[in-house]
Amino acid sequence: MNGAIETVGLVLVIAGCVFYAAGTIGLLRFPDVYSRLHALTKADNQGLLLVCLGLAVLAGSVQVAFLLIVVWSVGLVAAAVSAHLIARHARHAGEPHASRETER
Amino acid sequence: MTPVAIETTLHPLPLVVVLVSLFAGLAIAVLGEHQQRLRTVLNLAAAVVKLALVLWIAILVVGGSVPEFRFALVPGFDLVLRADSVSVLFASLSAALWLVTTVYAIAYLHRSSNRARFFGFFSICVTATMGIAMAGNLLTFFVFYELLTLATWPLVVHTGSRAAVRAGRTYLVYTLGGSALFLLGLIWLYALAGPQDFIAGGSLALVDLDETRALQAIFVLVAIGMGVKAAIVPLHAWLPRAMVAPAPVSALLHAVAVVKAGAFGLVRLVEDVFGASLTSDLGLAQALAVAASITIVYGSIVALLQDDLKKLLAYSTVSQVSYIALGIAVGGALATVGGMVHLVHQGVMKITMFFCAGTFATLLGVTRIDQLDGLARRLPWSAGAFSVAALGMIGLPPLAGFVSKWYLGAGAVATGQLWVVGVLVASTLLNAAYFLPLIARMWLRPAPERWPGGTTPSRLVVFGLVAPALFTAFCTIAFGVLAGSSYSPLDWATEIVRGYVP
Amino acid sequence: MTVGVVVDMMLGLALVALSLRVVTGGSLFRDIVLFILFGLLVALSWARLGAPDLALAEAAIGAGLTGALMLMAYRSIGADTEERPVRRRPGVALVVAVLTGSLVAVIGLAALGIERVPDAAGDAVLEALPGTGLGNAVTGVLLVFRGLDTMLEMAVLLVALLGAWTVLGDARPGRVHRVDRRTPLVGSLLTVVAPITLLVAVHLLLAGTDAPGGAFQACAVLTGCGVLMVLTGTLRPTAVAGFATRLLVVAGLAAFVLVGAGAGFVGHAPMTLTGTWAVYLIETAMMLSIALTMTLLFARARGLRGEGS
Amino acid sequence: MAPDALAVLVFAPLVAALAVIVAPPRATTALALAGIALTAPALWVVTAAVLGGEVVEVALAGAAPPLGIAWRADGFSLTMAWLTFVVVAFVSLHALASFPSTSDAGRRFWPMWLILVASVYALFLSADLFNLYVTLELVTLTAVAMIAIGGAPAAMRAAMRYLLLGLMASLFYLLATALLYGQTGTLDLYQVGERLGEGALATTALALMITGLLVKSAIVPLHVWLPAAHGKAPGPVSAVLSALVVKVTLYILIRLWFWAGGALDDGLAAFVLGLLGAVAIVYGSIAAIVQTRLKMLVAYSTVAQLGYVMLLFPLASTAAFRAVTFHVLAHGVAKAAMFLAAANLLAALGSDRLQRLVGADQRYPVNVLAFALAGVSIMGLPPSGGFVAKWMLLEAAWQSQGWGWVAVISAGSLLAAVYVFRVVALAYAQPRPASSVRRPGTTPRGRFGATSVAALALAVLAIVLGIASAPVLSLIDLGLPPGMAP
Amino acid sequence: MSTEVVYVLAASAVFGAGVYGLIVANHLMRKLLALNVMSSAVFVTMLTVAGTTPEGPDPVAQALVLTGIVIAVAATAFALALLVRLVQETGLVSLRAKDDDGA
Repeated sequence: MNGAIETVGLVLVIAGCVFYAAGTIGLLRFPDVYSRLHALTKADNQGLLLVCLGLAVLAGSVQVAFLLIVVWSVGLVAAAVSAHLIARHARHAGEPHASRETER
Repeated sequence: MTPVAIETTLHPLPLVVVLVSLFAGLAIAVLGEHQQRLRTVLNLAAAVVKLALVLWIAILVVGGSVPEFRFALVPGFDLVLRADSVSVLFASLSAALWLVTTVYAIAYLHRSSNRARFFGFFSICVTATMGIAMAGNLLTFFVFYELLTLATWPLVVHTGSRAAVRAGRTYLVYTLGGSALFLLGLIWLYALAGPQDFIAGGSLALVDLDETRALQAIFVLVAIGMGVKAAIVPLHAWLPRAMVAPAPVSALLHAVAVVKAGAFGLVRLVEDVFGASLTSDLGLAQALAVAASITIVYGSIVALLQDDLKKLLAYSTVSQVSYIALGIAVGGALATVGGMVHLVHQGVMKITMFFCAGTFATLLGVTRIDQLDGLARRLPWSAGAFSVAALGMIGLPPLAGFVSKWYLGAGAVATGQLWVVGVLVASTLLNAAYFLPLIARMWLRPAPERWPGGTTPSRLVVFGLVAPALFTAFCTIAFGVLAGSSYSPLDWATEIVRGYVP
Repeated sequence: MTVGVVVDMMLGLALVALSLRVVTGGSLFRDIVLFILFGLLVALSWARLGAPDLALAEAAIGAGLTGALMLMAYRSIGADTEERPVRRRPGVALVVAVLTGSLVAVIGLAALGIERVPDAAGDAVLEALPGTGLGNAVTGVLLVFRGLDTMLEMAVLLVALLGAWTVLGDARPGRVHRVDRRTPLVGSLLTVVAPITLLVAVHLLLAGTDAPGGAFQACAVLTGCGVLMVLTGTLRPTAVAGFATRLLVVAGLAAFVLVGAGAGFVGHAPMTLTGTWAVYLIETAMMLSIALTMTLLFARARGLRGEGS
Repeated sequence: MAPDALAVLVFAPLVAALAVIVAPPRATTALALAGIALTAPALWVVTAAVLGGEVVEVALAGAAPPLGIAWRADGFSLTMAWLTFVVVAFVSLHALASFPSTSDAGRRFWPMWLILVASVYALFLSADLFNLYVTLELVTLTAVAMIAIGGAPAAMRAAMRYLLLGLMASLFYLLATALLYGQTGTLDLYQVGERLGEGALATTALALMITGLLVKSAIVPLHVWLPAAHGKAPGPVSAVLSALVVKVTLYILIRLWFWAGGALDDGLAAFVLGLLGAVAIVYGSIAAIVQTRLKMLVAYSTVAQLGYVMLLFPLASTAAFRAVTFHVLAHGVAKAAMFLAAANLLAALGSDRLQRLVGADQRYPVNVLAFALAGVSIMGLPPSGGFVAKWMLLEAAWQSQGWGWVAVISAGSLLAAVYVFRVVALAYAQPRPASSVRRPGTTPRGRFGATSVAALALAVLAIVLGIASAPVLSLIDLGLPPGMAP
Repeated sequence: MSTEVVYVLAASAVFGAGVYGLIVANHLMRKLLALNVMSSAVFVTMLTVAGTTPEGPDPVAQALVLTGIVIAVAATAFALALLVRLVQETGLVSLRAKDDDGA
């Protein structure tokens, strides 16, 4: 039983790490601000969720699980607001869209 | 004879006599430039009070007591103010001449600027001199010696002209350099022998030291410190340059305070610290005698070459003050008496000449020797005073200078140092060679149509300029004629020397 | 070599690499951001070293607040003042740096090898802690055993603020580049976050007596809220330090002085905290003072004004 | 009674600072003066107790070291505390006029001034390595902020340089504190001394700490920040920087070396420190001589005078300790007077270029006199505090046969004479007619304004110290390092 | 190799880097960054060399570091304020330029 729960937890954490890695690669490789933000926020939020879930499973305590949910939701809010502001600022500053340029 | 520590009595008088002029000086500085009348009153009152206090001390000393005041300056090292007979000799000289010089200075500077500062430092200068006179050990001596440097510097640069500032710089280079060596010698001495008070016959004789080299080095260090102010060749160069200062300052420097303090210090060093016999045993007396002789001759020769009156007087001082050093260096009762008494005699004679030189410059604009022609017709009293002092310097009997030279010569003969007599003769001839022409010009040549310049101040001012010179010229005569009476400078010096030389 | 040590090594290498980059890099802006990252990694190191109190403080103050201040200052001096490259011949500096670095390494390592002194201050604290009624040893040291340090530390903060006010001169408060609050996200963020931070701050403050946390951590959270409100324009910097501002700024130090000096009057040694009330009084006052001071320093202002007024 | 008085020393100025911040400006003067004045009776009580043979000590919060921090007053710390009081009292008098409490500058000045006073007292009472760090930071930050008070770019640059070097030095100090704590498990300086033992480890840690302290004390060649910082600061700030702020680190250095520095007990380190001092004396004096601005000249003079303190380490005798402590005292008083006088002249003449001083004595005799009197002490000429210090130092050097030190001390005072008299000579010189025209922007103050009185009073005190040295020295004797007998 | 050893080594390297940066950097803000990096290194050293008690790292060292962090940020904040004003007044971000000699 214990072993099974642990396995589940570990799998979740590792999965989360994969999402993180994907997000980071996206951050490094994508051509413009907007798509980078896209990769970062979406993938990282997913990654954070999975890591939190995995840790909650591993911890086996309701209180810790609750706290981890709080961590995730705060992270979510922060990511959403900052991504929004960065994108907004970029648009006002006239940051170019890579895709449109390639289309031309 | 083994010197013995002196019985002293605790007494505030030595401190008070020092502080009188200090407070006067501070008060004058605080009063400011415009309180002229009050300043004059304060100046004269302080001078009179000081003279009275010195007389009081003299009476105590004659009565056989040695008033003393001491407190710890640095723990283990006392500041000692003590009035023994040597102190009284010097103190009474400077107290009396201060009064005279104050009168003269008030008249001389009646229209100058910065008088509050001048008279303030003038008083502090006398404070320092009094402290030097009353110093009961070498540390105390050093403290007041430095104070003297500090207080005279503003007087030297008083006019604020370029030349004055330059002269002030030269003065500082010499005096501060000398005092740095003095301080080292002092530290060394105390490290070797512990703190010591002055003792007639030499405080070092009380401790048994087998440190010939060290003692010689200490003596040289301290003597250089003294020698700077005493203007012993080759440490004399500041003195002629300091002639840019106002005449009363020159009078003070040459006759009362600075040069005299240096010479007095040599007396203390030889007689009260090392003792005549130790000084002589260490071979230092001979060295000092040679240095003094060279100075005497050199000063006279250079004086001969001057055409500026004050410069001539300055080099004459270089020469004359070394008589004092010569006297104590030759040793023996007679020569020492000669040296000691010259301390006073040179003072009154030289101050007379400076007073007169200042008067000549103020009233007639005469500063050079070739302008002196016929001056006696215009200013007979001043010219007379000047001539008396000059003749005294030459050593014409029965004037004061003769007494000094006589004792010096007799002392040299008594101790078998005949070459000293040669020095005295040479010096006398040279003195005559540069002073007699001045006298001849003043009295024998016709007066010029117009005098080079000068002002015509009020009669009171003229009186203030002339009277001091007449008084000191009178002293020149009196000290010579009355040398044999009791309480004359000679008598006093003889008393002192009884303590020094058995 | 355990997994933990491997993590430590990676962390250590990252710290070194980041620090090198921060001190020599070419783009100041990027290096400030990297410095914040550096601070976060230091916070992780604290956690690895078993010091959660420090991890919290480092993350919030060392990385967050310092970084925010740096970025703010960077904005004010303008990007056009980008530096010239570093000095051309850094040879001497390199030698000095390597020397000091290895010196620290040698002494540090040697110090690690030293047997722990039996009555080291740390052990004495653990022994004396029950007598204070506090459960958190760090809080015990800060408030009780070494209260003087903390009091003077409050004075340092106060001086930093007074100093900043001084160099500000008559200049108007720094123009804060405000975020537009009309966007839906920012507005709701404020309404949600502000109360939460307050709650968290109070929690940290109260928890600090027995568990990790305390006035410093609480104030950091509160400062974060203050910075947010300044950035969004909810609070506006003013050029005048009003009475309330001045009172609040000195409150922390004043509480300490009151209690510390007051102890002398009632027969205790100075700096003795005579009851739990004193602990709470001091901690609350400190939290408010530090938070306000930091927010003011961030805004380079003498005072703050609500948006409406 | 006496232990409580220790608390008054720190708390009185601190409370006054807080009150000044909160209260309206018109109350500032009264509050500030009260805060400073209250420390006098407290100092008196503590001094009486110490002279009675007590070591006044209080464990704060009842937690004695190593658990907590103790305040402790012996003759050494009390001597420094008295210096603090005297300098602060007179400089405050000056500041009342130069930083009126209702002006902008005054409102900024007074709270920091009071905090500085409190932290300096706290520093002298403390022997806890970390607490010393905190007080040092406090002192540095207040000092830097007060340098910048005027707002002149030059002052701000100086402040910035001072701040950067000061923070770096603090970090060196803190690092060493960390290492020492790791080794000894205590932060109390005396306990560190007992437990540290010898060995390369201890030596290196102490060397790090000393390096930091030397930077903050501006010992050549680590002095680069000082001249501009002291020279460009407002008058009262310069005065207190030179008189006190550089001395606090030297105080810590001496405490560390003689009370906890067993590990440093080899001649080489001491010799190196002494050598730095010698270089400082010569270099600082020469640099002062070639300055063209009055305040910079005075600042370089500080660089030189700090060198004398370093001679304590190679000489390491009772006589040297007394001499150096007395020197710190005498220099503090004299230098404060000098800076105040210089500041007054600057304010009156509109510039402190030396050439502008020509003829200054006729218009500002009190300030020139104050400068000259303070100069007497700086030169070490009698009768002055500086002379007593020089005398004792020379004696100590002579006893230990350190002829080199003797030469440096003597040369130092001669060089000092050069720069002091250079200034006074200019002030006494007669202006040439062309330059005697009064330039605009010069507003001569009254001869006896508060600013002049403060300068003159300190200068007179510097002289009086030379005559009344005995009581001071008996206090110093009650704070001799272990192993030194009076 | 223990955790402590790793952190002591890392901290010494970081300290060295900070010293280097402080000396060579021109930009005042980078000097401040270097100082902050140095102080972090000092804090890590402080905690690690202080050793551990049964209940975790030495509480006194923790308290000292906490105090140190706050002091560091206070000093940095003040330094930044000074820096900003200096740049406003002179337009220079370094101290290298020749000292102007204004009265």
